[in-house]
Amino acid sequence: MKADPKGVLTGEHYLDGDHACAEGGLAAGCRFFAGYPITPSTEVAERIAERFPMVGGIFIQMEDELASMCALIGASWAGAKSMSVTSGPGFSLMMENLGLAAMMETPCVLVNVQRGGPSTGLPTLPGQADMMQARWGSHGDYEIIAISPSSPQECFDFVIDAFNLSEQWRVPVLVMTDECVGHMTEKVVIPPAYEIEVVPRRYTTLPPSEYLPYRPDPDMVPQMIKAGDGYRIHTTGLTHDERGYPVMSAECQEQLVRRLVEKIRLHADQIIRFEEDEIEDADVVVVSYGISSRVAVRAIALARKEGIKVGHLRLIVVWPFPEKRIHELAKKIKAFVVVEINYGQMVYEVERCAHGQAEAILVPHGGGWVHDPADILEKIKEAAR
Amino acid sequence: MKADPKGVLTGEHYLDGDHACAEGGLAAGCRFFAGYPITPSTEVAERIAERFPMVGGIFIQMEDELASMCALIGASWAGAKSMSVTSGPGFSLMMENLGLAAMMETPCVLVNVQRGGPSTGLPTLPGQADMMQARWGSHGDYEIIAISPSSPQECFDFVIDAFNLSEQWRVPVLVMTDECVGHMTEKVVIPPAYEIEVVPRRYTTLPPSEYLPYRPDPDMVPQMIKAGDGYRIHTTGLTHDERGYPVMSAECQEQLVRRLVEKIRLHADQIIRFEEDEIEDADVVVVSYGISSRVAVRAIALARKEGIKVGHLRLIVVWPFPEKRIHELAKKIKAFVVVEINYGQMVYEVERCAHGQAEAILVPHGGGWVHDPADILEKIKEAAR
Amino acid sequence: MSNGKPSEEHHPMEALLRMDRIPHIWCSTCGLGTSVSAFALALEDLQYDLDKICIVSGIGCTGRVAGYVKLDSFHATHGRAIPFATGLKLANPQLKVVVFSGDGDLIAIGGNHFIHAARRNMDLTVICVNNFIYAMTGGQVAPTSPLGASCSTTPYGNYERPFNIPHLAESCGAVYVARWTALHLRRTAKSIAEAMRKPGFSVVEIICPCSTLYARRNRLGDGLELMKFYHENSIIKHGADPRDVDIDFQSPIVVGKFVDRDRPTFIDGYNRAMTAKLGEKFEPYGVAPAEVHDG
Amino acid sequence: MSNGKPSEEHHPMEALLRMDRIPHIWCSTCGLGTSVSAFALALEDLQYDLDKICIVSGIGCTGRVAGYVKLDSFHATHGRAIPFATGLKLANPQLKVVVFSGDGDLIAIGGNHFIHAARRNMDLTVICVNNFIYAMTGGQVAPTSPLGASCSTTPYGNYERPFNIPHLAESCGAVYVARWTALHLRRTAKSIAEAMRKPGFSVVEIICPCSTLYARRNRLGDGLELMKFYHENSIIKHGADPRDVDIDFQSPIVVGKFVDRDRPTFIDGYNRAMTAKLGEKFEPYGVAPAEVHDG
Amino acid sequence: MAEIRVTGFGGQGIIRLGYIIGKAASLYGQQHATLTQSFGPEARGSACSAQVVVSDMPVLYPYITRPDILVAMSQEAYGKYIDNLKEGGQLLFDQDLVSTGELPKSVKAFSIPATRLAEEMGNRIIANIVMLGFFTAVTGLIEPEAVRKAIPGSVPDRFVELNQKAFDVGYNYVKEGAVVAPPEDRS
Amino acid sequence: MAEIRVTGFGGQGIIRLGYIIGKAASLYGQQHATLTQSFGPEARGSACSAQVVVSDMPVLYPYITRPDILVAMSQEAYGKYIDNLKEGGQLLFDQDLVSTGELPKSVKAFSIPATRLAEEMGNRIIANIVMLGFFTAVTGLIEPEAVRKAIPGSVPDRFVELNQKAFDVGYNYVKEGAVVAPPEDRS
Amino acid sequence: MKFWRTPLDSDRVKVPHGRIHIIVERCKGCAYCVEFCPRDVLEMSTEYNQKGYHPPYVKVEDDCVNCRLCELLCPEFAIFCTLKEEEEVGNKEEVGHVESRS
Amino acid sequence: MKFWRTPLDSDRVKVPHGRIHIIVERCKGCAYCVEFCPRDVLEMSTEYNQKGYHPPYVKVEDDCVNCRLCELLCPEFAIFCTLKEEEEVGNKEEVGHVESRS
Ligand SMILES: Cc1ncc(C[n+]2csc(CCOP(=O)(O)OP(=O)(O)O)c2C)c(N)n1
Ligand SMILES: Cc1ncc(C[n+]2csc(CCOP(=O)(O)OP(=O)(O)O)c2C)c(N)n1
Ligand code: SF4
Ligand code: SF4
Ligand code: SF4
Ligand code: SF4
Ligand code: SF4
Ligand code: SF4
Ligand SMILES: [Mg+2]
Ligand SMILES: [Mg+2]
Repeated sequence: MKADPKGVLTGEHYLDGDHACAEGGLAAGCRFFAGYPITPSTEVAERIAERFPMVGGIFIQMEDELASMCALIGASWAGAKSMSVTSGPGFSLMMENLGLAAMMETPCVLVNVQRGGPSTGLPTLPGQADMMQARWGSHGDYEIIAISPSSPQECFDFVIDAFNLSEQWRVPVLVMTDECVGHMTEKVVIPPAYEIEVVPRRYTTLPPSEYLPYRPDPDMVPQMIKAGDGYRIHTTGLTHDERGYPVMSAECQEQLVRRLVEKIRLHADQIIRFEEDEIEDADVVVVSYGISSRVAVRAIALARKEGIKVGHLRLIVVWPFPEKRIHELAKKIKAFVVVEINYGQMVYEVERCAHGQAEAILVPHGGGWVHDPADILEKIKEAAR
Repeated sequence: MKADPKGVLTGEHYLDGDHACAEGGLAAGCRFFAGYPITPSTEVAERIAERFPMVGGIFIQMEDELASMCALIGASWAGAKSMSVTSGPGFSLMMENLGLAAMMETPCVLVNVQRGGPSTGLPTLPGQADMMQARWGSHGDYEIIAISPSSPQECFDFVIDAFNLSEQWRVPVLVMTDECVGHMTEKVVIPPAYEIEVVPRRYTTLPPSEYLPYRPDPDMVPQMIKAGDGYRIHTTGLTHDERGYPVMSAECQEQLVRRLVEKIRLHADQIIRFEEDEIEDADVVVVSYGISSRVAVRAIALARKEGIKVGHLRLIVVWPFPEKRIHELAKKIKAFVVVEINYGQMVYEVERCAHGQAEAILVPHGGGWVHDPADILEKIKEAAR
Repeated sequence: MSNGKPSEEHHPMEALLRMDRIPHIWCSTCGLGTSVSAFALALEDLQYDLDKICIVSGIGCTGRVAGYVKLDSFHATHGRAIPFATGLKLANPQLKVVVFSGDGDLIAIGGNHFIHAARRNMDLTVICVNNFIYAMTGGQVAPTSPLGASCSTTPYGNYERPFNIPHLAESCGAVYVARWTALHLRRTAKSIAEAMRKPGFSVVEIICPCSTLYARRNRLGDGLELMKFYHENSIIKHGADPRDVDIDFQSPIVVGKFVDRDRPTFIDGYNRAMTAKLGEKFEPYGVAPAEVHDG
Repeated sequence: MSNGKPSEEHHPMEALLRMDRIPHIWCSTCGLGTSVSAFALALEDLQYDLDKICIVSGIGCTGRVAGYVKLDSFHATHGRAIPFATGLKLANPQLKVVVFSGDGDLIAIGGNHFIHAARRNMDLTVICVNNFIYAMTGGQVAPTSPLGASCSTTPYGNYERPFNIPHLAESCGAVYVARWTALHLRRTAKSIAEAMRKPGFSVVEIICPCSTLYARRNRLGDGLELMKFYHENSIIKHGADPRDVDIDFQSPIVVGKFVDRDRPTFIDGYNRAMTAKLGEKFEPYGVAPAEVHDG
Repeated sequence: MAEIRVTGFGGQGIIRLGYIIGKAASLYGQQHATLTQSFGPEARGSACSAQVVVSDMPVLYPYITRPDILVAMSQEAYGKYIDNLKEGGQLLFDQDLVSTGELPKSVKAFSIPATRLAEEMGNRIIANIVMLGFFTAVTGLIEPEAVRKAIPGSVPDRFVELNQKAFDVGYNYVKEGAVVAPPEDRS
Repeated sequence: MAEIRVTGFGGQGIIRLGYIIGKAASLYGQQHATLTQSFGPEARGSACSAQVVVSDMPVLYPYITRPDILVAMSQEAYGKYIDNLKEGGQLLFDQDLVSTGELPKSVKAFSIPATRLAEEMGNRIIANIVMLGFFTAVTGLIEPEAVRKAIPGSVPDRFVELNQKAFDVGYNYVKEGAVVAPPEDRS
Repeated sequence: MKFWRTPLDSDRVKVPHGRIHIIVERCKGCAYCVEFCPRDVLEMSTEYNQKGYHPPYVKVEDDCVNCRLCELLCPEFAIFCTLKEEEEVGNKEEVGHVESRS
Repeated sequence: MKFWRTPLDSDRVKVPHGRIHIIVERCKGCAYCVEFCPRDVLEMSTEYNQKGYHPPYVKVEDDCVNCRLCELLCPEFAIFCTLKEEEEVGNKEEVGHVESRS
């Protein structure tokens, strides 16, 4: 399906990442936005508030992030493509209801413009330390999808992708960007609506009498309805059967939660995206995402100049994690150098998936700024030795 | 230092895990409790509410879990040993302020009686799927300590340990139990107060003029004061220097957050505890914690009967994770079999630390009940092959 | 039914209930089932298209209502029924959205959403079953428990002054506020219908016996006795000042319709403001039949 | 100071401020510094032992107050100053605990804590600086922004009815409620002192110019003009019914002391209830000098 | 080692029954006893079950596989659990609430109108303690004195006396008639 | 490729200055331009800085190491960043707000009383656009027409005209006097 | 999709008579129906249903005026009333009558 | 630990005179002090301080009655007043007087 031209601001713009996220949402058909201000993500909400009245969307600034996340879910069930944006502290507050979205299999998109943490931390400065939280932040087992843009153009593009993944797999999709990208301004090209592919909601074609809200299609994802269409469905955060009814048993739990987990894990290959560069001859592979990938390229260029055979694996979809690819590479190379603005998050995944066949070396950074390429170079050299 | 006899209910009791947690808190000197009811953890709060008036403690049922977690931190800064209890959904709501506790280096204890998740899940039934959340649930980089009891007696003992670790390292300590243990009743022996070792708060001996609230001792932990003692300190969730003052820079972030992380990581050996059984000749090691360890023993006994050389590593302190020990074992054995009531959490750590030198096989369980020992046995056999 | 007899053979509630989930989980003599009947009666009165009515609950014994009612029904997280309902309503203003939940859910953990939705005059009808306790979790004190009430977390009696829900609702901006006991079944139904007809944030409080926990702990007899006690101990005062309708163990429970006033709803306010500012560029929201956002 | 001159050489606020953090981060013509001076004046009046006074802020421009005041001072998370303060107060009832924070912090995200602390009559003094906006994050609409106010998230004007903070406080149970503009400096100070003397939950609202965001967006001139405007546009009505003190762009701002009444505090209530029930077994809490819980 | 399952529905005091058995064994009976429980989301009325493992050795694995003793206080519970009873195991049930139909071979069944007896004593709530007395007498697993000691502290203080009486009613009910179908008659 | 740093304190419109430069280069000047920014927690008054990398190739690494051009609108910012200016780089500064003292060798310095000129135009808020005009004239990096085009949409609509004027004031200010100390005079 | 029954036409049926249907196994014996019936039509049975509750039975059906109060108050949706003229047979599987058991 | 000064003994000092201290570099030029001084003692300078603000200077110090209003209102804690009799010299490092600059 193609995008509704109403929301698509076709043309060339000079936008920061935050504003580009807003435009991505608009282009993807987002018409419901609930949020609560927080630096450095607020500009997304501000642009939405300005643009929505003209495209028939509805923006509401809620009383807090808990309410925002919950409103997204309600709106999605009423048929809207819904989105919110936040940063660290607000992200933490959304965790409970992120779990609800996962449990109810509600499509929605949440952008996290990461800043320095923990706690209030460095509100105006960058960090990439909510990556594991994105995966594990709510209680219980569930899976989400997370995608990490590294430029305003990608903010635009990936928010559309996020909506599409969200509709396709009926999971909340997280756009894990960072203050650097959010506040970096570059040219953003918005194509005409007819060039923007949009995944429609998986509305059921069954009549109410035959429809079961949680009976999965062969791809493990159930079909959806929207409130008001006469299906009279029930949905709950409790463990539920295919009817959506609570069933308090280990059996029902096994059926439901295993599916929630496996619909993503078993289709990881369809979901995962990454970019590789100069991998073929590499002894060392730098793994990075978001702003860090743009810093890493500088270090890689320096290292190549010094004759080190180093390649680059940039994560685009960060969750699910590209286990297989890391394992394959591990067999061929000496070491991974993981560049992220934290004291070790995705590096644990790299280490795990390398299975001891290649080292995983972190270039740590506490946040507040990006790496000095020289520090990355240092580790690349160490890794190549 | 020895426990204050006032709170110690010396004698033999027939208690469930929840009540034993409450008695552990009382014995450890907990005199402030803020909480919000949630199944299956509420009994801890109920017992505290009943017992506190007699021992000079103060109990408050807050309006939600956010408030509870925050009140703990305030109370701790006023000099009280403070504690709360919750389960999955409430745990998620506490994540933001768990980060504040970590950032302010506030000693406090939080018990999570795990139930089936995600979302509202299975309120009355067990799960062990908040384990990764315990480690990663708040935004930004930080470290906590988590400890996992598997019987009412351990609930009592480990809550005391939790308070002690919390005072020693000035971190929030999580007691990660589960509905099975929380609602299992057994004899609990409460020793006399003089036999209970209690770590006192690290109050500074420096005069206010010389005291800096975030200047670390050689063990990386700063000394504390309590409100009202004339030190006129400032503490904040923002990135702060040794004075406790906000400093918005990558340098300050590096100094502070690296220390928060390293005070635990570099002292992991002092903190980590586990129990091993029949490890010497083992080809396969079962890794487990909480209720699952008691289910695992049955499977291990069955396997040993069949002649399989299988040992048991029971995690007591689950975070920090015993990386080194797992790696050592990995070199000697064929495989780990990880028994946990989830679709894979601690198993990722086992896999990571095994460095490909031993397989890590999960025995998954969605929650709602414990494993069938036969399922574990099956995996042990598979692992031994 | 196998024998194809007319539906009069069945309990008339069967059309509104998910019969495959009945019997429900509520205790014997609990007033919740009765409160659901009052809601049904209101719907009977309203004659709205049931397909366009949504019901949202939070977590609690009352929170289970959404699970039994055969409307589009949503069982949100504890305390979050109102923001969930807000999302539903705003994304499709053609829906009638009813929140049916407990005092703890709506007023304790959900208190902030309650006051802000009232302030914004979000077009929702909130049916708050007040049983003076957190029942589902086993009888802990609630912010509605009367002074002195014995609860599992106030074993020596509650010492916190409770909220007066009508007063809280009114002072935050609700346009319609009524209170009844569960036994005032037809009056409750009438109030629910009025509330649902009224655009804006409306609140109907139902004082309801929790027989298993509240009644038993406080030696108030069984559910039947408590049901009767609430009813007999109540006096109807329509238009009473909500400030004066506190509830305690001693004095009578004032019931009636306390507030019925007009204020622009959130969407009204939005449409007015945007139209004034943007004129032609703006197409009023939610006025046309629901836009389908599936693009 | 190097030359050992008497302290009169220094700004007298230096004794109460963390001078190593001055200049503060607030904008030119922001009224926050002035509000801090009013607080200082109140402390001067009270003559309490400053070592026993704690100040807690949430996050926001106002939330930075705790960082500048040289008391035991706590900078909690956004919205959570009140529960943090509750912990401090309950764990050591000898402390005087003041919450100094912004309208967004206290009334938006922190609204639930505000109403519940008022209900419980937690012994805290809340100084709420109302600048009608979320300033720290760049000028988004707040639940206090007047109808029509231009904010970054209401670029076409605010369409949500704002809270009237004194009314909210009063209806939830606060025992002392006053409102002043920042320019009513001595009156503000007097109210703060009265509030701090009063056991229980007391609220002092300070209407304060945010020059950079609110004033500029709404073309209200610079901070000086806005400061004067608020002051000149205000009328003092002690004892005014809090229902009648809504704020909008048009009508005058009613200021004064609105509520001053007595109710048992949380700890009073607790002590009474426990003493009645447990008698000898119970030792009243917080009556003796603070117990030190370091066992 | 003995594995006991006590079942009925919420509100019958099933867990408390199990609790007193375990406490008696564990604190006053020189044995080890682990009580586990399972219950539904309902405050009352849903199937609920308490399991007690009583053993001379510390109990590691706390769950029961095939109980030696099944106490059934509702039809639903009976239906759900009877097949799981061990060969030669004992079944105790409330005869007004459970109709066994034809019993599996080898089950030693003992019945008592516990609820009715309790109602006769003025409060059906103590049916569980009537059953406790009956259990103590029938199984002989724990000394009656140990069980009696375990009652105070396990029920509200003001009901201790009533509960002691209920215990006696159940304990003394044991007579030939209680045994519905001793296996030897069946084989 | 040119690396530009614009600095001052919050409230001076530093970021907007950088934004218009980047936008002009990127949308109207056939170049690639990445703008990054850093600012403190203050709404106003704290040191703030905008960096623009202008290049013929897509900009991968978006940060600057040693800027070719430094625009300084406060003393603090000047002090912080001057040493980092590239050999032979250009310094543009507001002469009322920055006193350079003795300048490092090889710096090409150009000064303008931007704030005062803006105040003379009735609003100090447009000092940044005065500086923009000056920047355009002095550096010659971007066509003045491209820059002029970039102003609408970058400032509130009602101020576009005023800003265009401010641009002209800065652009036309360039005269011999602007060059404080051309390096050739110093070497 | 409407669930309500057509309203009674009270002009034609002067004194309506109701037939009471009790869904015995759904009843939890709360006695609301018995207590609040304005015509004292019902009484609690001494029998237990499978859940162990005493359900009501119809004492004198002739006195029932079909006011539906029992139906509306019953928290278990276990009792309802139909107009005698309109409907006389119940669904034997689901809808029992306690009196026929005792 | 108290921070306040001993209250003025207003009986003895009939017409108090104040000496104004302006901490120029701390000032953000809001003009509150100038605007609200009841005696019109102050005026804004045309100079900039290092932050680029125009601080006030003392026009006629003799008119100052030491009411402290400027001190209390100044949001920057950048101006204060001492009793002339008690204190005449300022701390030159931190406390400048704008008039001496102009
Ligand atoms: C975040 C969270 N905290 C706590 C709970 C546990 N919980 C479930 S229901 C409930 C209270 C319900 O009280 P109320 O809303 O009055 O409903 P009632 O059961 O009395 O009808 C609580 C605390 C939860 N599910 N989620
Ligand atoms: C959980 C969370 N959400 C959002 C924020 C971002 N935030 C910081 S301050 C603030 C608003 C402050 O408004 P107010 O309390 O009125 O203070 P002001 O700045 O106006 O003085 C917000 C939304 C945050 N820090 N934490
Ligand atoms: S516990 Fe109380 S509120 Fe819940 S179902 Fe039982 S009687 Fe009703
Ligand atoms: S943004 Fe507003 S509230 Fe914040 S410091 Fe500036 S003027 Fe004050
Ligand atoms: S319908 Fe009315 S009269 Fe008939 S049994 Fe029911 S309550 Fe009684
Ligand atoms: S009201 Fe319903 S549940 Fe209660 S006794 Fe009557 S039929 Fe049974
Ligand atoms: S002390 Fe009073 S009179 Fe003197 S300058 Fe200040 S405001 Fe004016
Ligand atoms: S009040 Fe203070 S900041 Fe304002 S002009 Fe006067 S001295 Fe400067
Ligand atoms: Mg309730
Ligand atoms: Mg504000």
